[in-house]
Amino acid sequence: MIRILANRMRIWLVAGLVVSSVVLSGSFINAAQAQKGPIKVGFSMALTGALAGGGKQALEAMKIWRDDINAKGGMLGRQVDLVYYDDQTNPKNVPGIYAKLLDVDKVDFIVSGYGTNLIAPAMPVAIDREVVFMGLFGMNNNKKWKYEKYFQILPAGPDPAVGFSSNWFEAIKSFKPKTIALVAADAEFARNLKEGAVTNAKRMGLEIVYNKNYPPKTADFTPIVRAVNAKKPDIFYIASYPNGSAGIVRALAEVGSDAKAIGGGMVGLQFAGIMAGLGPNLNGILNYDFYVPEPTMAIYPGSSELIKRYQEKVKTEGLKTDALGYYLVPWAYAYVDILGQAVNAVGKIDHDAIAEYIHKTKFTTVVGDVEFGDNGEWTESRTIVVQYQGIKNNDLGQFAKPGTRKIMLPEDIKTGDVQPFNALR
Amino acid sequence: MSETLLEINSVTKTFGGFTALSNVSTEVLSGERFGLIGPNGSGKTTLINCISGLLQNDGGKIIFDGHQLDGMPAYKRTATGITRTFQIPRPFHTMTIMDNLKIPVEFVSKPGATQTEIADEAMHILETMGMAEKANQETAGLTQIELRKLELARAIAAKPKLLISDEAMAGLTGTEVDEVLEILIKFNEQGMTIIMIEHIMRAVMQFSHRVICLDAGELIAEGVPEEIVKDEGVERAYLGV
Amino acid sequence: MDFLELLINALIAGVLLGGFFAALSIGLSICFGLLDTVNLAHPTLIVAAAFCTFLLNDVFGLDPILAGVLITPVFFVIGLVIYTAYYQFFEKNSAEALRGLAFFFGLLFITEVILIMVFGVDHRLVNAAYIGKSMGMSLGTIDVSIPYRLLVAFAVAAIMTLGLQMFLDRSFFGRATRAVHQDMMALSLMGVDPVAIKRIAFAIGLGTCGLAGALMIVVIPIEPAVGRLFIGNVFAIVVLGGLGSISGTLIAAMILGIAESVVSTFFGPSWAPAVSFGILLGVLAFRPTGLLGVGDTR
Amino acid sequence: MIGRYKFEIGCILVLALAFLATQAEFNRFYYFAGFAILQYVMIATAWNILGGYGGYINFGTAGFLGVGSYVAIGLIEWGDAAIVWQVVAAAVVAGLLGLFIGYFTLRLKGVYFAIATLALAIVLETIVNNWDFVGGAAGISILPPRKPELLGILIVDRKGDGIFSNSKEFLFFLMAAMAIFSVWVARTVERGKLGRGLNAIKDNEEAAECMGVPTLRLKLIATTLSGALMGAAGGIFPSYMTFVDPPTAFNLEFAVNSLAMPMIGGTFTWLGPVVGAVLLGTVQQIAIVTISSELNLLILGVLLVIFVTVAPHGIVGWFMKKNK
Repeated sequence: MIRILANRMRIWLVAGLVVSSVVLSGSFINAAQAQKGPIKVGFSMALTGALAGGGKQALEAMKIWRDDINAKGGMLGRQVDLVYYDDQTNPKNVPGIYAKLLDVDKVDFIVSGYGTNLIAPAMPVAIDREVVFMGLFGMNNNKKWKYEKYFQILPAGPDPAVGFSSNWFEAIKSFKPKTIALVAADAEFARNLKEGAVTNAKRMGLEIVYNKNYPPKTADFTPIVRAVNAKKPDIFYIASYPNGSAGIVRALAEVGSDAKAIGGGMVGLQFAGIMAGLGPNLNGILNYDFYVPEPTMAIYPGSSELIKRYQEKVKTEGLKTDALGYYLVPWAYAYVDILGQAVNAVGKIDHDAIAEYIHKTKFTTVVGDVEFGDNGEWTESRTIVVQYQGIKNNDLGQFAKPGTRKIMLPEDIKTGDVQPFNALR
Repeated sequence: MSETLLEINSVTKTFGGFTALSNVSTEVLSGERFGLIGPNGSGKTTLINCISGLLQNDGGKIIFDGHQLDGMPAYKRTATGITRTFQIPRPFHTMTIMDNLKIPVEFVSKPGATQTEIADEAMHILETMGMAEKANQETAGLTQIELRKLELARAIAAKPKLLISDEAMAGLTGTEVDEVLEILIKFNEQGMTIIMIEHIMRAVMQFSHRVICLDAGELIAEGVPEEIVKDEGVERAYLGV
Repeated sequence: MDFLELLINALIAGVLLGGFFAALSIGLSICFGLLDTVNLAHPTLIVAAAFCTFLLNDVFGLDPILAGVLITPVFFVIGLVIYTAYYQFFEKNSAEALRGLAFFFGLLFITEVILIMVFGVDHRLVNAAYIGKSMGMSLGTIDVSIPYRLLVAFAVAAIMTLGLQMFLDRSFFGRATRAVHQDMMALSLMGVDPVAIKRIAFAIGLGTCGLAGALMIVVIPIEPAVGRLFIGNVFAIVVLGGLGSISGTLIAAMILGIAESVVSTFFGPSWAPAVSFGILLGVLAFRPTGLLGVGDTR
Repeated sequence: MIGRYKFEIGCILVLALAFLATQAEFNRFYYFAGFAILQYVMIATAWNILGGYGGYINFGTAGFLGVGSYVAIGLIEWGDAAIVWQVVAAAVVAGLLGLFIGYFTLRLKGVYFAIATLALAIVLETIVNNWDFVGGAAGISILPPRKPELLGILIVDRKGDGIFSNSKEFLFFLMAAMAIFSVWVARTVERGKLGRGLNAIKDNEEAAECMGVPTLRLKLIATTLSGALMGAAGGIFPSYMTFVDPPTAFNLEFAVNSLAMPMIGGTFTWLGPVVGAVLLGTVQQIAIVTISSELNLLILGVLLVIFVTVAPHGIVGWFMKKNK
């Protein structure tokens, strides 16, 4: 009895499969007739999940770029269209998305989503098709592949893990430190940062007195801060994700610390919601950044206008993304802008020629002048070291003005001198 | 009658600080109809759990048909020839009645038989229980008496030497009780030894060759039904005086 | 002396963290432990309450704990609705708990999406006088510092737990709830409607999400998906404590809190989950019903 | 004779169809999407052997998959083992893990077992997080071999000298073969003594034990088998992803889907998980590239709620009722 029914079911199942695949392919037919329409730039982006905060911000910046380039006549005289899918911050979805972009949507160019572990699964697809691949905030994604058409916008220099924190270690030299404690989140970006920091610390001859990782669901950070304090380090380097960054800053406020410099690779302290939430607790933290509203940032041409337009856009369109947009907006704009500039300069869709052009050209962008080395990373590190100071309350407005995040390094845009952590508390 | 089939030798079982069985010893003879009575919580179900292997006794020995049972898992005891029913029927509720019976046939009484042989055997038992026409019915819609009969049929399907019937008649009407008694007596006459736990005194007394009574984990009386009814200890245990 | 100071501080921090964990788990201890509803969405509903707290704090400047008290009735009502639906579709037809599991997974996703659409994906924090400060004490030569935010969380959690424990032990309703857990038949013979009892008990369990959410945003920054991180923890705590035992839940929460804090202090935080869940596995291997569990291993 | 092996012949036909599909050079997207769906067919089927037939809810699917993935990564890092060996080793290790957890938790029933498996997955993830040889929390990139060979036969070659012209097509075929194999295993279990014994355990373990079913042994076989198949599905994963970090390999999504798919399809027959995985997997794959927002998650949530409320015995059960 059951067997007969199962047989019937099987027929039904096969029929269902056929129907669904027909529907599936039918929905893609219109996508196949591309070629002469607009130029399509395709990418996956984290619009939900853990990295969605950054992903949504990046997407808005890219939309601004699209409007800009279209206003100027587009790419190769054709209008530019963005084709993107939500990868849900799950690397598993990425290979399929890029295959869809390239094979079904027939996009002309692909750029990466936000974050190292979402770039990594797209690399082999790009390499397989031999297309130019622009990366957004990837940490050393090209290390194993050595793919010559990969270019990455995170300004951490030719050896990213080390270059990311080299300026920070430069900034702490004035304290003449001898010992260092390091803590990192158990996640790829943070762990890479910490490894780079260990290299820099060793170069400076610092003694490592504490070196541990914490899991993402840590709820209370006071035990960690106490354990670090017990080792009495001069320097406390932290490579953390947003939850941990906020948790550690609070624990520092509660337990205190005698380390002279604290911070380094704390992701999330640049986000509007977290800055406003932590307020004065941030004072004294010495952290990395990429863009802050200090007057010297004028060497990034057009960046402050871009930020203003983004902030307007968030307000008028009622977007639920980061209200300030300092962290990602200029960089997400720049990585597609460089692609646009290169394509227009080469004058045709020829990935070999475009890659060659990007390699040999110095681009002027909203993040200043950019040059790429052989591995597709910046030829120099331009990570900014900032120190939080003079924060009085939890008002978001103060972070949009100069003064709360003074630039310590690089020298050419410096707006303040680094002070011991406790001097600013 | 004949030789000892089941020997229970100073069996003890404790749960934490509570002693459920203390030093219970008795014997069940081959082919006997053996009654087990006692008030609620006296340790009846614990004792048969220890015999059937769902619980392991802490002290003492249980010997069945030459096998020492202590430490043996329940399914192996079933293979040596003990099966039981449950006080609250536990049918395999996602299966048909037929499939319920096939389990003990396949796993115990006819291991290695073909599906057809197994089905035939199960059907045969259903027929003797008068349930053949319900073979392909799910267990969900069964009445109380049908559930009880299924419980018995499934135990009998394992072809046991010893069947332990745990309150197979609770909640049944007078005629239904007689129906179940008839079935049990029929299988006993075919050589099956039966231990019956029952609250319905009429049924135990009518059925048993010999009866034991437990109270608070101790064996307080043993004998033929007529003696047991008159026993003072039993009376006290039941009336609580 | 350093070691002793670290140890004492770690133990105190662990107890306080345990209080926070208890607040997250106590509602589940009722819904899951007493009523057998595998409410996987519990932590996510706590996050929803945390976002409500954020809103009340941000817009009206309400103290988070006060906000938590105010939204508790809302979650009580949500609990009534959820249980009514759950009963209608599952319990009434005595469906297996497995199907309920899928139902609550669905509920988890739906709640998360609503949060994303209403509040966005950014991290949120609240401010109150007791956040970011700590109470310093000296015990002889040992300095102890206790963060107020954890102290508040601990105090509220302790009140919640004791209150619920007393309510379940002393009131007729509480005893009826325990009876529902053990024997539905007996209860209906007494003329009490077991479904009504269960509905209200479930709603009480879910009502605790209100306060727990307030505590959550006091203790950690929140975002819509943060609830998923705590699914393992809260279920581990309820099971470790023994299903149906409120005090067991509290003890288990303390054990996990202390384990996490001590391991973080002395061995490095990245091993904390392995230790916490290792404890759970170990306890289950030797005591299949948890620490204070009674009777059957369902 | 043919009638008796109808199912096996069907399997071979489907496999041949999968092979033809790799030679037809469709849009490569379909191989990616197909791979993801087939992987879920395998995972759901493996889960159902223990969960559907035996009634033991494994909440730690991610643990078994993750172990499979990391065994494969370990082999790649250690000595560039061929993919087939990666899969076999992953299956063996995950199978042993299944045996271990089965033995370790043999006294646990229902929710206790589910929570124990969840705890196991978390412990395993923590260990991998702290184990730098396989990349630790930082994750690891895998470079697939340019021209993989097996027993001297060139498998993948871009110029067309191998059997497949692209490694994704090869992986798709391998995944199809594994998925079909696991469905065959599940069906064999279901129709054999093992399946009937497991069913009895699901309905009432004590009664089953008293009816002569060796419950412990059957449970151990089921946990081992189920774990091994999940491990194999994990073993192929690193080659498909080329980048694996612990959150990906131990993703909660696996636990959700492995439970939801059989339930939506129907847990009592091998067809249920297949139907559930194909349906839910396809919906998810389409949703990713069409709706592409938080509404994705909403659809999954709503689908779950609707299916478990409207079709309590799954789609297969629903259809069988209609036909009665």
